[in-house]
Amino acid sequence: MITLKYFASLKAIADKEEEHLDIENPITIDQLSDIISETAPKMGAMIREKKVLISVNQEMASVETIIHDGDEVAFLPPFSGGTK
Amino acid sequence: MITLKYFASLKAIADKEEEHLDIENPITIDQLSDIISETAPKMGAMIREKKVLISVNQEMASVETIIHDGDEVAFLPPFSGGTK
Amino acid sequence: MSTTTFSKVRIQLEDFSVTDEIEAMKKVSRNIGGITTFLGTGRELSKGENISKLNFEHYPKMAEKKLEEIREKAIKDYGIIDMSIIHRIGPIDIGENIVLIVAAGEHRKETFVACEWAIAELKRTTPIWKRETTSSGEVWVQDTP
Amino acid sequence: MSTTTFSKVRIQLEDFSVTDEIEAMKKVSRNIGGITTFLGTGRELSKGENISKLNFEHYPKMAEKKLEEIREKAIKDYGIIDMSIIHRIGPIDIGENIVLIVAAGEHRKETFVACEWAIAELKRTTPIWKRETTSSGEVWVQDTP
Repeated sequence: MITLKYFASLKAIADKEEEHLDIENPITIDQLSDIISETAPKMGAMIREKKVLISVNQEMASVETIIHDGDEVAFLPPFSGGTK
Repeated sequence: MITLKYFASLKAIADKEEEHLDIENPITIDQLSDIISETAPKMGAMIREKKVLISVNQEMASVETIIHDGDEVAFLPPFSGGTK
Repeated sequence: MSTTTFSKVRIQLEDFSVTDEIEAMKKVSRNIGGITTFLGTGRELSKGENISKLNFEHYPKMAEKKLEEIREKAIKDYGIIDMSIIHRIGPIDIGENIVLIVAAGEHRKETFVACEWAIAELKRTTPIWKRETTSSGEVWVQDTP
Repeated sequence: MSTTTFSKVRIQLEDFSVTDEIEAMKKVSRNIGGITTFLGTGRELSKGENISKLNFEHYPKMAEKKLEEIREKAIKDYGIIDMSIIHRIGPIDIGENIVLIVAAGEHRKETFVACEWAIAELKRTTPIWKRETTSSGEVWVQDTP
């Protein structure tokens, strides 16, 4: 099982804050975006179009990152902490 | 009458904090250093050798500055306020 | 002052005291000669719109980890003695404190560089998001750093 | 808080509170988004010698005038909203506050630049002198800025 987390503006787009998925084998982020598209097509498209940052187990991920069972994957809009 | 002020390390060299002098006509800083040398020769030498900063009426002075009756002349060692 | 309250890196709902954070920092070393702090506060105007309220959200654990990485890199790369970083989350009014960076060093130069780097790096790498409430409604701010 | 206590430029015997100075600054404008402060503190070591005590002397009126000039030039040249400058005189222990610069602006960049410029300019132009007490005795510090 993997955990998916959506933050800030992405919560409305995914229509959820968190979800859990069972995966049988390690998957790529591209494959994950296909699964997400089934319930949240706009969110899936944003991932494929690289419009969100992705972290895996709290470290920034790249397109090559492979997701394994037990991982926590988070979708992060551009940060705006601190101040200008 | 003019007022002379000595600050920080210069108080020990001039052996005073403040003194008053009567001057008949405007004088140059060079002429003033001669008068000071009469009672505090080391102080007079430091002024001539430009080892101290001088202010006249709380503004930094140059060698050309002429001192007039009523002026406040201060002798200032290098500043060390603030922190490194 | 418990050590929990004054951990050097914190994300918290409550306000903080700049004086208390500086005094905690001074206890680290008797050789501190300069402390540069940056305090971010809620301002009323953003892109010409009047803001009535701010709200910050973070990714728990990851945000704290990023702040700790910034702190450690600042100490190592800029030769400062220590740094603390505190960011508030939740609702914040105009004029209230949002974020504080405290950089302490022997001399002033390195504390300015480290402090300015840290706030820029926080904005770039730390998963914290801001929602602004204006007369047009609530919006998540997504300005690039 | 009387206006006397919170005049923007002060030379005083008493300690000051960084939090109070920042809060006084925030009252100037609801558009302050960043406040950079520099705090100089008494450090124990100087050129390898242990310092037990510091003592600051100033040229009254001229020192205040120079600080006000620095404040006005910082506001004008760097586009910050306001600045306050406080320097203590008299005896100061290790770890105690010596000098505080508070630079408030809409955004952070200009506040860092103005704050760093102001403390360097203070050291260069303001008639304030430091006496250090070490095991070798008391000496006036005459390091060039």
